Amino acid sequence: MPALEHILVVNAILFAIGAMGVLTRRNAVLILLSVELMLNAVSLNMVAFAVYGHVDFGNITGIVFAFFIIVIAAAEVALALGIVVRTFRNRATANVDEVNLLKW
Amino acid sequence: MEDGVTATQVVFWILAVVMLVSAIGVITAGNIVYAALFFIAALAGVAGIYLILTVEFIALVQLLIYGSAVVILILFALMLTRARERPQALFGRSRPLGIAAALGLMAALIGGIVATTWTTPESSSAIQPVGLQTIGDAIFTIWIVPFIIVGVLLSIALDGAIMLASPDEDDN
Amino acid sequence: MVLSEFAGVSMPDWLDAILRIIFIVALMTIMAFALIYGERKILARFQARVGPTRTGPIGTLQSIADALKLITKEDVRPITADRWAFELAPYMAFVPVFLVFVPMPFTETWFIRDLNLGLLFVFAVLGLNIVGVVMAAWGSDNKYALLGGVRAAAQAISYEIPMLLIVVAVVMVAAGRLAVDGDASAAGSINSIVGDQTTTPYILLQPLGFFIFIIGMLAELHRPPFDMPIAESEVVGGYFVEYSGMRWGLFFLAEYTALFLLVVLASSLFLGGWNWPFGADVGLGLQIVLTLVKTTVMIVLVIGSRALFPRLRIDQLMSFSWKVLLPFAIVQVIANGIILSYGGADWVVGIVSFGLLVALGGLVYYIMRRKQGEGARTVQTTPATPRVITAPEVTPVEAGGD
Amino acid sequence: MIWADHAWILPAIPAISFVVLFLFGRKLPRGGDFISVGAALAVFVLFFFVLESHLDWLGAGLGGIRNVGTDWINFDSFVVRLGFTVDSIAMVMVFVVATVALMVNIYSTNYLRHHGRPEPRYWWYFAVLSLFVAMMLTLVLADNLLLMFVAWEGVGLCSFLLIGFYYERRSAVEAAKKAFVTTRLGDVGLFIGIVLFWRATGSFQISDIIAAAEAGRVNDLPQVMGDGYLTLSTLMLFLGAAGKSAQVPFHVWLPDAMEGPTPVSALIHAATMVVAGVYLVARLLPVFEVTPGASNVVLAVGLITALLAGMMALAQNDIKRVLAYSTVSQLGFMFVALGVGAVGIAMFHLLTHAFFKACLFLGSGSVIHMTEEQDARKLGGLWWRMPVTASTFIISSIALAGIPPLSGFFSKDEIFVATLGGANTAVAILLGVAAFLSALYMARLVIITFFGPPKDIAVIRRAREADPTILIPLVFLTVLTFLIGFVAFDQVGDALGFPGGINNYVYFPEPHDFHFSDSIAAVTGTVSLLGFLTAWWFFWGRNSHRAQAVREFQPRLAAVIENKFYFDEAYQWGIDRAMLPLARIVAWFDRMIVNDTGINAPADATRYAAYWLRYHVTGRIPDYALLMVVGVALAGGLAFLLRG
Repeated sequence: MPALEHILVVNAILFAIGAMGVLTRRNAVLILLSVELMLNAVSLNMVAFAVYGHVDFGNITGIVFAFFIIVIAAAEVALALGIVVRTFRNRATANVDEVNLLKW
Repeated sequence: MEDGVTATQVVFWILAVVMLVSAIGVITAGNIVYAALFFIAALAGVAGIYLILTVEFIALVQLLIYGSAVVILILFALMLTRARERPQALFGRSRPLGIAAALGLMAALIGGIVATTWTTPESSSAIQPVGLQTIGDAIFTIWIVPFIIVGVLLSIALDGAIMLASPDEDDN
Repeated sequence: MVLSEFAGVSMPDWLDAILRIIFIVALMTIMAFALIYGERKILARFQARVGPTRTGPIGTLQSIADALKLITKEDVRPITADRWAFELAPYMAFVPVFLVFVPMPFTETWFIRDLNLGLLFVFAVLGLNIVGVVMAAWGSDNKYALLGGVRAAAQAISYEIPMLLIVVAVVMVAAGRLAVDGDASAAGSINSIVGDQTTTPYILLQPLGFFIFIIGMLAELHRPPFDMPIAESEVVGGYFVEYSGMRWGLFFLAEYTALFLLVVLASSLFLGGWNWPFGADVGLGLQIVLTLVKTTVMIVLVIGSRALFPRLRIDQLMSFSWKVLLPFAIVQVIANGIILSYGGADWVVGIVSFGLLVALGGLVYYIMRRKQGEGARTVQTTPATPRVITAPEVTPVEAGGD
Repeated sequence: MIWADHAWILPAIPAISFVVLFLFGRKLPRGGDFISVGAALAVFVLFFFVLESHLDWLGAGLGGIRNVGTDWINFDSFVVRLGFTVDSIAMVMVFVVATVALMVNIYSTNYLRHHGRPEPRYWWYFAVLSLFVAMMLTLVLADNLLLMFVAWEGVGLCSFLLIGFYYERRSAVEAAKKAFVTTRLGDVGLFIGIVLFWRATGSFQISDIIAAAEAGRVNDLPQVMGDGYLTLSTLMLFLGAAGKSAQVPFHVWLPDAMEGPTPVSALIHAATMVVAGVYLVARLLPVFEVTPGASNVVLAVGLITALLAGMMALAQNDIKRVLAYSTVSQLGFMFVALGVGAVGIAMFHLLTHAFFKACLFLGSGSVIHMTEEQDARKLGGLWWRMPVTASTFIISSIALAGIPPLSGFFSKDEIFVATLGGANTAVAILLGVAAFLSALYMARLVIITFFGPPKDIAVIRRAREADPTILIPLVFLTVLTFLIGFVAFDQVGDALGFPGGINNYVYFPEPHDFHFSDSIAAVTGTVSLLGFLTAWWFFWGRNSHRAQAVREFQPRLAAVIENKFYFDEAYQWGIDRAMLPLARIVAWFDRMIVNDTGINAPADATRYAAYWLRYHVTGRIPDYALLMVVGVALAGGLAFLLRG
């Protein structure tokens, strides 16, 4: 088994990569993908904690949470893509920086 | 197994590298479909790490839901928004800032992880695989209410997605 | 343990695994060739032809000839196609199908690995197959290919859900029965499920499940009457329209491999797999024969369906999945849950499932009757002017659509 | 059901009536006046149940004071009770309030109509009347000063609303404002007094404060000023009492308050609200008695008020204003009684005064209602046009003047007895002058209003006897005026259930027996008769040239009296020369320093900052996400650095 720190560091990098994607991309679908990367990093973290903590604490909550995260991610993707499609239909773009009505 | 590098660790690092490289591919690919394909690779890497962590269930759920359903949805969305026909810059204006911020985040996270003393089992062989039955028991006893709520949430979200994506009365 | 059982040799685990993989892949290839040959022959018989006869004795080498032709054929890639997606797609479609063979039990001990979550593994990995299809569809830069790919993806998602639910129902039954022996958690393993069917094949307990599984299987495999994604008269071959040579061959191989795979799965889940029906104990050698016999019978049925049924429309297919199969699958799961949690006997499960199957049949019959009625009325109200050129479009099927 | 344990019902009934009228009065038939009248009737009837159970306790020796109620606010160290005290003083007050309120309610149903058509805001009048009754009953029943203060302000509010009832008239608006502001001056003192007492004793309960004062604990606090603290607190309370009861120098609002409808004057500005000050001092008299000098202040203020108001009443020509100054003067009598420590006598005079003064006001209202004229100089010769009104008015005037055997005689006589018992002959003689003055101005008012030749033919033509709804309260109150004086006698008290007469009933703090002394009674009766005769000599018929001669004999003094000792002018001067310049400085400070610099400057700074900062709000989600990540990274880095 790899050490917990290693897994956590890998997850942190994955999370930061996801964040980077969210910040640098402008296409809504790509941003969604990056968000999914971040979610994956988080649930991987939870699973790692749960697995490593299982012996000492008998607690597998993290695994259940990872399960929930995956399920909710499915719902979120469905909704987000619905929004993207709708936005595209209304504004003929899927770029989030062209959707700028949220300002003064 | 006590010291040195075990086969599991080697596999882990291979998977981690694959995963991270794919993730970088997701955020740098010049083509949206490539990004989606890289995303699948990254997901496969994550699933592999789940396997290494002995939670096959989560790994398979990950593949089942992300690998097929989510990716298919994303590809659908790409096709519906005609990503290919309208080539355009995929990066926003604030790209350097975003990279810097994300790197700062990464530094903060890694610094925190490295600086923390983690309480882990003495030897890695002490880690027990978490059985499917354990997970099932947890989900259907302790977490039954969240489980039901998640189910309802999923139905509602899918209905909402259908409502969102379905054409208006006057669209045609 | 394949070889160790046959040869009495002990060997390290990894070598054992590799040998098993080689064995299965070899079996797969042979089965695929056999299937292609068999299909051509059987279809020919349905259509009052004789099929291939020239290559080899009664045309048995026809598949090998085809393979040779495909390998030697030029690998053409359209100039506008996306290179990576186009070239990787066949592998992406093919590899998952092969991976799925890992937990498939051909005999009591003859499998690559008996996974505890075998059924979940099958569906999780098989689902990846569709990614290859979509890659091919998109990468080809061809409208027909894209249409076919979208159809394939929609169809795959739609039919995976009722199938998965039915598998859940089967696992519930298996878990209930295995719990008597003390290990309900083994119900996710395909081999355990097969092992539980020594006396009672699950088709008796879950006839509705078998029906839905077969329907879903046909849809997953793009077999008639659910072959819209690859229908030549509609989308000119679908997502692999631009492929030629061995890449096309890989798609082809993947299709037939998947057919074999799902048939094995169906026979394992519902027909008792390697068991001799109703409890007779047979040796390992006979077990593989039993498996092959059962799969062959089902393959013949699947191929026959291609000759027997007309193709559905894509919207009919979707409606059928979401509005008929899915509700019935959910009802099946709930019914199983209720019966099993109150300790209902096996025959109760079987009768309830059979009742649901009858209800499903009745519903389908009712819907078809109604559609026909509507169509008939539409035809009657059509003005019988000979000059109306559009008259052929107002066929009963068209008018009764949706 | 022990009614006295449920005394909260008494204020609750008119309160409900108010809510109903306030919400639906406009839509109800007759403006919902029957609800107000019904509520007053219910209070009047229920009062006797409460009184009966109170007397039962007294007879059974269970003590005269019963506190009932619940905690209203409870912060452990700060407890306010929603509590009611049922004791003899409260019973006397409730009797006054219930009776007069009922009479005034009945009377108002006619008075607030012109030729059968209700005036505008008829429903609103009755709504506020109900609210007033509820507040007044709460005031008299409250067992703690804070609840009492709430009700105190409540009745002040009702007084304000009703004085300004005819707000189309500028004078009414001014009068309402004047009454409100003037009494507010006293109320500030009252509130300070309440807070001071709370600070010293930690309680708002009247019984606690009395007990603490008597035990000297008010002086025990190290940080307080000893006797000075107690004196200050007590005088602050008295300030409130003087403001409410229109004592000099706060008396100026009461005559102006006559701008309100006359029944309101009868109820609020004669019988009930203005005696709240007397009631407050009576309630807390033990505190005043242990406070050095406080009683003397009360005595002095009462005496000065009685004399000055009596003189002012002499020179007024408006019927209601005469009565108003008379009220002020009589309240001065009550304070004199309190000043010598005779609670029972003060309450007795309060009781008798309430009825005859209400009767006088309602009688004057009858005259005003029918003749539409309230200047006494234009009236005259009304007695044969309005016999019932005239006779009730005359009888009440005789009672006020203190001629036996009417009620005013008994109560006033007792005040003299108590004053002499307080061993201060000079005070008694000055009070005798005041009593002489009251007989004089009442006789003058009666003579020029009801007798003599008619001075205005249009007025006399309009004058007719009023409707029964006006006359019934008049007659009822006249009967009470006849009878109520006899409750001072032991035998009457025994028969009614409170042995020893009213002075014994109001035994708080210790019993005062009725010292009916023939000689003193003869003197006081003679003084009153003398007043009447003097009035006859100056004002009857053609004798009025004598009054004119007096006026011309000392024109300066006459002018001073006619101008009410220039109180209003002095106040106006003070306001113009002192208050307004000060107010201008404060206003400037408020506007420039507090408002512009303290409040607007930060707001402007924020606005200008926002004007420039808004450009970072691009509306583009990626920018927000970027800021979010930067924030998280910074927070994480900071946390990492801080933990070392």
